[in-house]
Amino acid sequence: MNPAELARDFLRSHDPAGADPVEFLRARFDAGLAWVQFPPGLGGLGLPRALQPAVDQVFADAGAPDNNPRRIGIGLGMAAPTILRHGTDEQRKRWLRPLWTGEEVWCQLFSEPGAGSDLAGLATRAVRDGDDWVVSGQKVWTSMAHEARWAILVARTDPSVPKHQGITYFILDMTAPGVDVRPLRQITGEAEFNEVFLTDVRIPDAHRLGEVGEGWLIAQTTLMNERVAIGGAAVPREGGVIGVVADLWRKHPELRSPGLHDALMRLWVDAEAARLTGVRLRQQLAAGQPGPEGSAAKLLFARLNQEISALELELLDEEGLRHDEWTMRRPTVVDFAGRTAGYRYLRAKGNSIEGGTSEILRNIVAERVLGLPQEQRADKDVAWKDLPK
Amino acid sequence: MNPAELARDFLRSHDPAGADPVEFLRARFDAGLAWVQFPPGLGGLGLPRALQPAVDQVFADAGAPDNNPRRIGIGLGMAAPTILRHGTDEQRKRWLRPLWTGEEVWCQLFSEPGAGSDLAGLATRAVRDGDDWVVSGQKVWTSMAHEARWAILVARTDPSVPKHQGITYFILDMTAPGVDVRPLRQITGEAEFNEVFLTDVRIPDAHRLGEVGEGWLIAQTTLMNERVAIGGAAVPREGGVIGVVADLWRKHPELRSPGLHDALMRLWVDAEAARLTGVRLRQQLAAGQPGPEGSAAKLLFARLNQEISALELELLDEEGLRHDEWTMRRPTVVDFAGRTAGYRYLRAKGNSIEGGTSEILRNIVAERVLGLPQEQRADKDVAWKDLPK
Amino acid sequence: MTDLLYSEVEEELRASVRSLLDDRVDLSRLEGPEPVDLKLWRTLAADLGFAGLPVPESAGGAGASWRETAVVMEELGRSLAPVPFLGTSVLATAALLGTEDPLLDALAAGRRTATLAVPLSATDPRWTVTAADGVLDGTITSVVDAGTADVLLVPTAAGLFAVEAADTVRTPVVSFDLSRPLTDVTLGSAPGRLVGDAGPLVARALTAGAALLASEQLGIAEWCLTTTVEYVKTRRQFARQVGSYQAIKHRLADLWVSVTQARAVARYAADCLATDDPDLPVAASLAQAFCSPVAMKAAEECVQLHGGIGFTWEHPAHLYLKRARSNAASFGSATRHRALLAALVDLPA
Amino acid sequence: MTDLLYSEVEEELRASVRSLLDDRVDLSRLEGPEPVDLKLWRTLAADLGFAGLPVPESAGGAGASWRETAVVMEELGRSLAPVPFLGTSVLATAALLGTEDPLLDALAAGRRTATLAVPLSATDPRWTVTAADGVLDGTITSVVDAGTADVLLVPTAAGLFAVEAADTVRTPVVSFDLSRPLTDVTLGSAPGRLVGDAGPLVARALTAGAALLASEQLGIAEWCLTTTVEYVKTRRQFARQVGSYQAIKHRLADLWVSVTQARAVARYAADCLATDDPDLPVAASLAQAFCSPVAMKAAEECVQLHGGIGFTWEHPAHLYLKRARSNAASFGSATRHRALLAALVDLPA
Repeated sequence: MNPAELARDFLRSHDPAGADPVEFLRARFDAGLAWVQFPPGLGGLGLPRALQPAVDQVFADAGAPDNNPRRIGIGLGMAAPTILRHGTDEQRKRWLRPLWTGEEVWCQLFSEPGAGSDLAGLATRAVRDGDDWVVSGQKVWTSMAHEARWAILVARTDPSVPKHQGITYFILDMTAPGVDVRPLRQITGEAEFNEVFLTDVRIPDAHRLGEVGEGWLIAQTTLMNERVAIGGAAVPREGGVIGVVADLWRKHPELRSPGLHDALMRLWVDAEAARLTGVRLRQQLAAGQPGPEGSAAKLLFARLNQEISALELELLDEEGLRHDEWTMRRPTVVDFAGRTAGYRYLRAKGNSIEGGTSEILRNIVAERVLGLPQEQRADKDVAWKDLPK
Repeated sequence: MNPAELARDFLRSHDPAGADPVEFLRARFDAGLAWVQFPPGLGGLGLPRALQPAVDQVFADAGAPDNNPRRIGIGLGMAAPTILRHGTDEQRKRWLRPLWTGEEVWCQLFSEPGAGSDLAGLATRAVRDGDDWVVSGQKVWTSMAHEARWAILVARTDPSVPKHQGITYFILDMTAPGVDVRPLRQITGEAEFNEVFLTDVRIPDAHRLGEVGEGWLIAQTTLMNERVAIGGAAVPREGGVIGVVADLWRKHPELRSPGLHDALMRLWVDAEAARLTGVRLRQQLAAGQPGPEGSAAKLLFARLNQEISALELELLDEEGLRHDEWTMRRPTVVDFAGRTAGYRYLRAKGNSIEGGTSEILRNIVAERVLGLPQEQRADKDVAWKDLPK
Repeated sequence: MTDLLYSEVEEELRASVRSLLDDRVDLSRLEGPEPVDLKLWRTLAADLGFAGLPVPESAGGAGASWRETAVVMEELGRSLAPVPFLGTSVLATAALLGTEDPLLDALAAGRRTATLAVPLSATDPRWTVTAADGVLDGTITSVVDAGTADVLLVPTAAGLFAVEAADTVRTPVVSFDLSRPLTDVTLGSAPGRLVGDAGPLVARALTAGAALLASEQLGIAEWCLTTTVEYVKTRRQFARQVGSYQAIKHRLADLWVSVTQARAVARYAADCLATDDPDLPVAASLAQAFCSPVAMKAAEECVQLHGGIGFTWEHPAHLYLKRARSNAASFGSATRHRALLAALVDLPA
Repeated sequence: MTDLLYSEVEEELRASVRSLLDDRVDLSRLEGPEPVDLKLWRTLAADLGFAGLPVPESAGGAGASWRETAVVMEELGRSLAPVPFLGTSVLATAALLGTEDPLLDALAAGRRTATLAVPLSATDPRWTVTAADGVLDGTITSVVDAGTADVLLVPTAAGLFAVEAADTVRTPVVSFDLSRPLTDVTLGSAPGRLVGDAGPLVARALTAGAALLASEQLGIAEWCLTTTVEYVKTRRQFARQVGSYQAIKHRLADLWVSVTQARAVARYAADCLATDDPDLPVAASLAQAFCSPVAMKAAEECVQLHGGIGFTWEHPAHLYLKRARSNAASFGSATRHRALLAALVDLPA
């Protein structure tokens, strides 16, 4: 039986109307209809990833409760594939179900003030103490930290070896003593992100993911999934910001001009080309793991979001000189196509920074896809503690 | 008396009508009205460069013979300022007058197959033998070599020191035995450039410019003047290729479309901005020597020529699918705005390669103007002979 | 040929303005109750005498020219100083210059301030206010510097009127550019004093605005470029200065080339305005069409190349981005000015 | 959803075409007396049976689809093989498919060749030839593959006629793209055989041409990218591989991203053509609007990053540049296709 039929079967025994949403989602997870490409017992059926959209459609058509995927995007897109690939059976069992149902929100503690593009230069220290690790340091650019129950965290466990080798990957309980989350206000006026200060926070060794010193390798799984998640979402034609501008154009003939028309059509063409590229990428990935090709999708997504939202603001003429508000807010859901044109324009500036800057992604494409020589580096064979800071 | 008045004076005693052009030009040179910024006795009056255009205008208005500046551009733009700055009195006396009058055409023997952007990596050897130097090697990308009487040449005189230190600057007699000029056909089908093979060519030491080992430094004078010459010519509004496209647009309403119109106006704006930039640059340079700022003009010139000629071809629609001829020709005058649209499009591709690639010019701007760190290099402190080839 | 360089006098003027602004501009006030710094304005306008640079000494001004005004605009762009220079010293002054209106003297001396009551996005004179017997009714949206102005110059079909701002209802707007507050102005039978024929006076003011805003965009672009170059020289990633990476170097080199062009174009517009050159309409539209994209590009590169910190509210880059973007919609977008240019240089669509 | 990948059959087809072309294409013939390689064409068309890929086996074809034809176009772009595939296997075949015209069988078997007698730049059916009682008069300029064609399909208001090429006057044109000869065709009372209504048949052929030329542009872009990447890995300047400079790396990365997009777009157009998808007009215009700029960019980067050698006639880069540029004007420029798209997706000017 194909999984869409299984979903219809499931709905016959689980009436979505009036069901407790969490109970319903737990049951769906246990039926293997959460993410069919995951193994049985962990929300899936071990089937190709390509079969999932049909399942989601069945549930959506039935008006079933969903897990608010935007709110738990970091858990779904980054933590889950990493835990699946590198976690123990116990860790998978513990974390994947409440992650998927949305009962537990996740955040990501990777970037630091001194380690942005150069993530492997991170300075947050984790020192072994009995069955625990004691962690201290500062993380930035952390979305959802103020809502999160758990974090994926990379920290330095051995400063005496070259920087890529001394990093270990942990799962951090965000409610643990010593975790201090402070809002970090962005260009949009909102504090979507946070700074997270860690002061002698204790993490049980059982919450370590993978081996000590393997953190950099494991982080690659997270990052490649992040880039596909950011750039590769399945959208229909005119999905995303291009649809917003196209609608504005259709509804407001008074804003049109010939020069803007060609600019609009250029972006429409680019957006549709990027969309088809995403479709093709997902067809390629249907069976396998994301590789460096996901970087292309994220590069395109950032550039298009920026150019399209700039055109939208120009199109709005006088209205583009005004804004709704600059109050500092704490959003819990990020919607690149939401709110006002001014917000979209500003928020899009982050798309080429978050999840790997466009510069780093171009390096990745050049080196890993095209096989061009790596940048000359002075930091590869030196102990991290001896690097100039 | 200002030099324009001197020119009018000169014309009263030298009737341009019916005069022997060479005699007329020699007399003009001797009157200091060739290039007023040059010293008296060398064709000038030691006056600001900014006064020259008015002088040229007086002669043009009188229908006086000119020196066909396009044909002798390399002499005027590159050899002359270098000889003036680095030559002995005797050298200046010998070469500047026939250079300016056009009696002697000059070419430039700098680039080599293995030393393009990396000019200082050149391999042409010059070995001292009595009062002569014996030179062997291969030069490329040499325009006008088949017409030239003299060449400016850089050659390696000491392979045992780092590459920038072992180069010496010479004046080469193109009629000397061992000079073999072979046409090098370009993308346009023409052989505007040449390969020049030098086999045991003897150059008298008296034809060395500057000290032994100073060649790289002296070549900078040539190159900076070359870039100003390429990018910085004084043109009226719609001078150059933008004027060609604008005229085409005006004369052929049937070729117009709204999308092309905005593209045309963008390029018109860019071209006019570049033109004003050139005007401002010349106002800055009126007294001094060209610096790295000339690189900006050349960068702009290359990009604009390429974009504008591409637009012209697109505008021509079906006509742009056809060409006039691909016969190999040997032009003696290069006119970036001449011949057909297809020729202009193809010839413009060379503008970002000749006289320093756009990549090298960006490096120069970044390092010398903005003060950003130099590229990491493995070739600075190593003897040239020990470098990997 | 037009002089596109800065004279010694202009360089001295720049030095004194920059030294004042370096000392006194405090961008933290932008979210406070009084974003506009009227104390700084008094120093600049009255004490240093920069309110009426192009106004003849006979009319109470400094007897300089729009070229010097353009230099002040560059410095205001560079500092984002929240002062009403654009409204009073550019728009209102340009509208009144040559009218012999008594208000000009008060503006030039910095005793009073005014602005032109049109939407900041306007490219040509349009009327949304009616006048009957010197009594004005109607609304004008998105007026620059109206919040602190003493007098509003209100265009109507019956002429340009001077209206005491206190006689109008002024509603602050949340502007996209925090450092340049906008105001919606409603006139409910406010009394006005006729200044002259609105069409030519407003057109002149808008042309002056367009021509000089290019200098402000130049100042913004220069700040962004300089700040970014300094940052990439100090910031290290992978044990190397970020500014040592060639892709970054080439982008900054390209940006420097663009800024170099913007300087020539902005100078040309200022000079044409100062000399009332017949090429002024071309120069002003060229300036708007060219300098706005450069300023936006510079601000965008500034945010991007500062990485995470450039995306935060705590770094000033975002204020420059917002100013550059709003300027790009002020007195007409680049696209609109390209269309205007097409008509001026006989390249019809 | 449309399948945008290459099937195993398609990859096998590609391998056999590439192996043939790697062996046999000799671009030095382009300046010789017979630029078109009819011997190579016979191998490709008749021996390997690739002349009539989308033609049903019942009509003498291979019974494959336009998807496979698109793969051949990619390889022809990659090699610039001088064979009349575009004229006979795309344009003429698309015009005749479904007409049950007997010529189709001969074309599909590679026994004869034909082309559509329209200017290569055409985007919609227009008539410059008149027909009266089956006798045709008039001139058509810039016809692709007409120099070697046996039959010309000539559109007139009275219908599409098959005309023996030998009955016409064919004047070779110096084409900008040396590897794709064009011909001016004059019909002086040449006899024609009516094939069908010209409007829909020509429109179908031009749509097929536009949809499939995108695959040729993709092949060109891939060759240019691959060749350039290889070159910058071996060429050294300043004692470093040119490909180790970050500015070069980033440009090639951006180009790779564009080529990746072009592949998805070209595949989409080929699939829509193969399945007669209602989205075909959008897919074809999108393909032309997107893939041509990518191919031109790739060829331009190929010339530039090869430096001096890339600017010479002895390196093949210039041929790819000329083909990419001419393709960009074939069946409508990117600008024109953006305008067509605007109407198709309800975004009026």
